[in-house]
Amino acid sequence: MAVVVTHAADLTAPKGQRRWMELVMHTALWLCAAASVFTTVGIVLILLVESLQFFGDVSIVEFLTGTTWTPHSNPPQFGILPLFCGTVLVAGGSAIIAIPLGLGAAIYLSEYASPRMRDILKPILEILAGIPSVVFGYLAIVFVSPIVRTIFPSADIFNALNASIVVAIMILPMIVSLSEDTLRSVPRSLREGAYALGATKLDVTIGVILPAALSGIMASFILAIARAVGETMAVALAAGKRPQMTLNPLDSIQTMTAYIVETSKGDNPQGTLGYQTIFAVGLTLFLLTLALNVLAQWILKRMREQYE
Amino acid sequence: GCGRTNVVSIDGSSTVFLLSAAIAEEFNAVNPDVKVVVSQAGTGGGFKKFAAGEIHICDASRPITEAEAAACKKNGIEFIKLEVAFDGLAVVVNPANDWCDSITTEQLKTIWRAEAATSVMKWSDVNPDWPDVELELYGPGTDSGTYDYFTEVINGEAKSSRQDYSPSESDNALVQGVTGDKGSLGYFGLGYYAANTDKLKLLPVDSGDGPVAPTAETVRDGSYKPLARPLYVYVRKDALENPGVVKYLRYYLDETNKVSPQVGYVPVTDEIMKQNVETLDAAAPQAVAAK
Amino acid sequence: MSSLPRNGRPYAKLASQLFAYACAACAFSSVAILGLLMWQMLSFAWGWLDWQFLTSFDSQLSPHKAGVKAALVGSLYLIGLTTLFAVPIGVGAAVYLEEYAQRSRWRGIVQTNIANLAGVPSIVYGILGLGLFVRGMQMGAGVLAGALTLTLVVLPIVILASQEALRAVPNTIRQASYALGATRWQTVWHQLLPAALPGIMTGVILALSRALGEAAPLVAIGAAGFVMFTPQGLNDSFTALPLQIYNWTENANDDFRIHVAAAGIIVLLALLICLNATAVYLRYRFSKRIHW
Amino acid sequence: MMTEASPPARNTRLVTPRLNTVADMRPADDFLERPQKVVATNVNFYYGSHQALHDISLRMPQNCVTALIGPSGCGKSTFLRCLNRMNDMIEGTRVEGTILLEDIDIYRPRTDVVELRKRVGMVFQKSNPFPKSIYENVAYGPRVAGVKQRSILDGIVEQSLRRSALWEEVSDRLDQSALRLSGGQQQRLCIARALATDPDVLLMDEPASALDPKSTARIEDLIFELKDTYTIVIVTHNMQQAARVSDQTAFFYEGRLVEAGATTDLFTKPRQKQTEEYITGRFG
Amino acid sequence: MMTEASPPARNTRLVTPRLNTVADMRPADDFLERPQKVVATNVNFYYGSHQALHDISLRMPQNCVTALIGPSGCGKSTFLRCLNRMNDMIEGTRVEGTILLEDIDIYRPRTDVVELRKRVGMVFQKSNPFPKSIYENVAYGPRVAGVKQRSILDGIVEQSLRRSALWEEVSDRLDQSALRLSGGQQQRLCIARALATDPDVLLMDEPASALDPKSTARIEDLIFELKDTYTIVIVTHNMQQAARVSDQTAFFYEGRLVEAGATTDLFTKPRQKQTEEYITGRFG
Ligand SMILES: Nc1ncnc2c1ncn2[C@@H]1O[C@H](COP(=O)(O)OP(=O)(O)OP(=O)(O)O)[C@@H](O)[C@H]1O
Ligand SMILES: Nc1ncnc2c1ncn2[C@@H]1O[C@H](COP(=O)(O)OP(=O)(O)OP(=O)(O)O)[C@@H](O)[C@H]1O
Ligand SMILES: [Mg+2]
Ligand SMILES: [Mg+2]
Ligand SMILES: O=P([O-])([O-])[O-]
Repeated sequence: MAVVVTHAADLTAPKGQRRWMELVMHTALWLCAAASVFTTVGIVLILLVESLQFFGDVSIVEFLTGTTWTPHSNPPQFGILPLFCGTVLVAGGSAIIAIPLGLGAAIYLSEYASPRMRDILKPILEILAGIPSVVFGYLAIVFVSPIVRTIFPSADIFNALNASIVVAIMILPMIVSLSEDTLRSVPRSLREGAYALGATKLDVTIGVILPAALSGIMASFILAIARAVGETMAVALAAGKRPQMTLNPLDSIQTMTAYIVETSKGDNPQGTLGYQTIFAVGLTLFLLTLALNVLAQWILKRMREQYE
Repeated sequence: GCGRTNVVSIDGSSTVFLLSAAIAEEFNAVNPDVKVVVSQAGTGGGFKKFAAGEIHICDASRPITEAEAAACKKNGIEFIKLEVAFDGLAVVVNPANDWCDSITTEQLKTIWRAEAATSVMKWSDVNPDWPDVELELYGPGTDSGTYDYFTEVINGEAKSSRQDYSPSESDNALVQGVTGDKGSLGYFGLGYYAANTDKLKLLPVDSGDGPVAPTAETVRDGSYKPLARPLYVYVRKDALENPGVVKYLRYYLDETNKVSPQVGYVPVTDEIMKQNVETLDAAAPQAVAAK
Repeated sequence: MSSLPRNGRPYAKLASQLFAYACAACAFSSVAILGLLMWQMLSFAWGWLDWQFLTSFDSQLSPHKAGVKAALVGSLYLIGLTTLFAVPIGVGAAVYLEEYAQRSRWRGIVQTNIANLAGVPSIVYGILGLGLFVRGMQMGAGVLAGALTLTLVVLPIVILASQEALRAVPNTIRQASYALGATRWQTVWHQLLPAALPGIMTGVILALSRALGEAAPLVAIGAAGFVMFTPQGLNDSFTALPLQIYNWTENANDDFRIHVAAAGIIVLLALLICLNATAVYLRYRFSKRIHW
Repeated sequence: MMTEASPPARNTRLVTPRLNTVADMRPADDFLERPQKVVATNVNFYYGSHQALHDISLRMPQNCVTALIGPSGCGKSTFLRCLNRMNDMIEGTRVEGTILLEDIDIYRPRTDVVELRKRVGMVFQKSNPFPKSIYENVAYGPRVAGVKQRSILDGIVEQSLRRSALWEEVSDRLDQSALRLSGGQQQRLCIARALATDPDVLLMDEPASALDPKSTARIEDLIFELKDTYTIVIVTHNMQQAARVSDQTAFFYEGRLVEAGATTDLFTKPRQKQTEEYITGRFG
Repeated sequence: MMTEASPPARNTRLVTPRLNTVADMRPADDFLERPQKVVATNVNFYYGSHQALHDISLRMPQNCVTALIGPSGCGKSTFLRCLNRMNDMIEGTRVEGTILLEDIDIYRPRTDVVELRKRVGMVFQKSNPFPKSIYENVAYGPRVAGVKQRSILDGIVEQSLRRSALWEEVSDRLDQSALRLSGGQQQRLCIARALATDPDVLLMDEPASALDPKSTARIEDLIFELKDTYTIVIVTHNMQQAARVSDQTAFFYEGRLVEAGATTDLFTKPRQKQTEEYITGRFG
């Protein structure tokens, strides 16, 4: 054989290009992975730096417990509870709508639907998941709001219910696909065991499959709620702009995300309290969603350990 | 991009933005080679950039303050001021409101000041002669220039206002809101009243000299007090060496009286317009020659 | 042991049947929603969506003059730049985590971190972009700052999808390559990336679809609302389709609010469909050759 | 280990003598004259286009243990699962022929599978307790059948666990998760669970194949005792097991029933060459 | 199937007589006196805390086939993978002892695993062609070693395919995907791929276990021919195969090397009882 491939007789690495290439690529790839850590550090730093200035002027207790949020009026008041309340109202409302619907759909897909039906329905859910938020905001105003106001004449034009409905549609695919995955991962033998005892499909689903898949399903709910909490454009368009402490879904409210959008649009020179509110609210939002995500992941991890 | 000669950069008031952008749009159709960038950082933000030399033109819904003028001077920035339109605010109630035919600025303050949030809930709280009807308030969002202006002249301090009203950036929603409820009261740009005269009842405002209804006339001559104000554009003098800027400004002055009503503002008088043209001609002699 | 009733629950079967219908109704509600949505959009956009709409800039004057040119071009710029940043970094990170990193604490931290980043609301990335790129690095709210911000939004998606695609490449391929004296990078470049390409591509396109539809981060960085030109340089102000749609939807004028916005939405959805169709096509083309 | 609590045999059932020695066994022809509980006639079964059973006819007499043997993939499980229509749950399957349970065609349209499965219980190869307490596992069947009173449920649970010879091991920890039992205990729990619905027929698909020899012996003893009350059909890979526990044996090969008959006959004088080869270990 | 194109044996290698009949074989002692290519001394190997190899010492002489046999899980593959440091890729593993390749300790820090693997080629149990063309599969090794010229690559590809006795079957479709070859062809392709980097030592981990008898025979012939040029270490489950193709055989049991020696000796007069039991099929 024509020996072209040269071998180092002593098995040491040849000097030169190849070694460099390895080193360069290793470093470059490490940097890529580190970029994700830098992102987190960046988020935390930026949010903290501006928020700390903010909390220099506004007491953190007032911020967390105040029930009036009027940062642009004179004198301004910085109690985040109304924004928090709005967020809870929209996220809670959408969860109330989307969870039963999503769980029902997941059960249908995993227990009832034929493979062909699944092949039709799953892409439709994927399409629904891919529709941008702003489109749902439009839908809420042009389509949902008039219907809501026909049913409840006392409803404001912009109200929390509008937003809850469209956000529910947005988180629906997430609930369905995550729940369906866990439902399908319940071993077939459990189903057969129950059917063999003369259980109806309802008995099997409610009594055996749901309890077995419970933690995965809970995790999917929490992830979906986290998503609803962070949902922005649809809520900014549909829910109104009035930060108030109310649990009436027909009222106009403002969420944390919508506040950030609204304030970003206006004139807020760097260094002003108005500019810093964006970061203070952003920090609260970040911590809230982070807590929900970590909780969901913890549940999922525990579930995986259980199955193994 | 300030350096390029075919670019005109404008920033400043969001109120004037509507006018400047509309004119820029028409201008763009006839002069596609000049790129006009219109932003809306607010009057204050605009003047900051203006003083720093970052933009050619600053839209303003109030005259420049002394501090801002001093900042310009420090940076060697000279400017001219053009008065391009008048903006009036309309105070409206539901057509079914048969007890209130005009309102005083004092009454407006009673209704809108921040402390009113806890005390003034009914029309009778404003004036004992008025009925015991729930007061429903509609107004622009806290980020708008209209809000700032109204709070400043009525409540005495910008952004000082009760917050338990229904705000909306969409004036249409305000119109709908006022239409929907017998006890409602709202304020917004005069232009929107003009488009909805049949659905709304306009209240003349009394600032001490008797009630005055807002019309093009009363807004222009200043008798509709204090809810009318002139709108300005400030132009850097050295920017007038840029032929694109001059072209745009000439076009602006030619068109503004036609466009103003379309975006809800009141045109300026011929006299003011003449003054504007003279100011511009004086500042941009080479442009006069070209003309 | 004869105590069992032969027919202890007379309605059990009926209940089961009803439950089945209820679940089916839940599932089909998604179809109904999608259908309704599409029909509604199309009927509102009908008559407004024409060539002129695609080739004109936005208008303050008349809804009939308004168009999506600036937004369309702006969106394409954003997507292009985002791809340029997000794909190398995202795939690189995935390669590092799957092929280079030892199973160490560091790797665990990075992995958990990425999973959490995927759940951070996009508006928070917008705030990061505002503080970091627009104000911090003095970039202004230009195309570059917008694309960098969107890069941060989609990076976790690209990384997670690429990791999954790399994991799907059989271990035997790695072993074969290393056994022939290939270095790590040679193995990655010649064997693993080509084999994982369809999966990576699907993930990338999913991420780009997300970037294409995001308005919140762009609003947060302060992207301009009214743009009468297409961006020429990286720091030029810009608008994008979702941003433009948002502005129209907030407009007081019904024609803008309902019809022009709907026409804009149809353009946006059409672009999304094109993107996803490309994904399906590419996936089909590339995966056809590989059967493990 | 029959306990005192076991109920009297139902009057609808013929009491047959226990056949626990080879000497007890009757020749095959005699065997078939006994009252039949389940009768399969000309059964064909298809997974989509793949025919897994060809023209199977087999009679399963009352209070007898019928063992199904044959090499892997020959269709034993498939046939067993036809008997309680468990195969209905697999999409694209089709059955031809008739299967009678006491003169009722279980595949006629009017048959309610839920009722059928209550009468034909099943125990699976791999134990599959629900992730619930021991008590809830056993009580599940009665519950879905509509029993609500706690005292009745308590009684059923105890009796079933006694019959499956598990009572003494678990009576003090009925609330514990069933997943914490050992493999053999789990399998006996599954048997108890099946008994709790009071079936007539008990199908067992390799119930002891995942178990150690001691647990296996336990289950075999159990089968022996249960057949006084139930008709049992059991699939097994293990010919010794078939010989030990069954009265009748059926040998399947490639989806066909090659030969069936009294267990002693089949193992001592198989009529078919294939049967002989299989039971002497020459293939499979 | 040695073709005319095959190059002369390299002068650095001793040419050993081919041992294809039992009569040719020399006794074990003589065997160990030949020049050694790979020498493992006191090798211990750990997967985390699990020790998979205990104190293995084995010499693999030049131009000989060494077969590693033993029951499943005894550590054959682990040992083989120590020889080209393939185990480095598994996290948490640890090696003790020395392995010399021509006097160089392959585990000393200065050793570059990439260079090592170019000199110690490997063929796996399940053929694992890259999802590329036949040509690209064989050219991959030379390419990553830096060969760029097409004409040289063409030469290497042809020679390697000829040596692995695949050339005639695929010469007219080198551009076709390797995945469309049959199992036996794929395995020979993998051998060609390993030969293309011109290694000194060839490690084969059950290279024929997934193949039909005909393909297996083919691979065995090939091994016989290749040992003129290479030093070969082969893991096999199949004792007949070990006896057929190898000069030296090493018997592993539970991570220990029980016995190693000339194949004829080991199979005809094993010194250890365990070895005897294993080769007579009494366990494993
Ligand atoms: N769900 C299914 N879909 C398609 N074919 C199936 C299915 N289940 C079983 N089969 C096929 O039907 C045939 C009979 O399978 P069955 O499970 O009845 O065999 P068995 O005798 O129980 O084998 P074992 O002893 O291995 O359990 C086999 O060829 C099998 O591959
Ligand atoms: N990656 C690994 N991690 C942990 N333990 C392993 C790993 N690979 C193998 N082992 C263990 O090391 C021991 C030896 O395994 P090895 O693969 O070398 O056996 P073998 O002789 O090749 O067996 P076979 O003939 O089945 O391939 C076994 O106990 C095995 O379980
Ligand atoms: Mg079976
Ligand atoms: Mg092995
Ligand atoms: O300066 P304004 O934007 O408030 O007009």
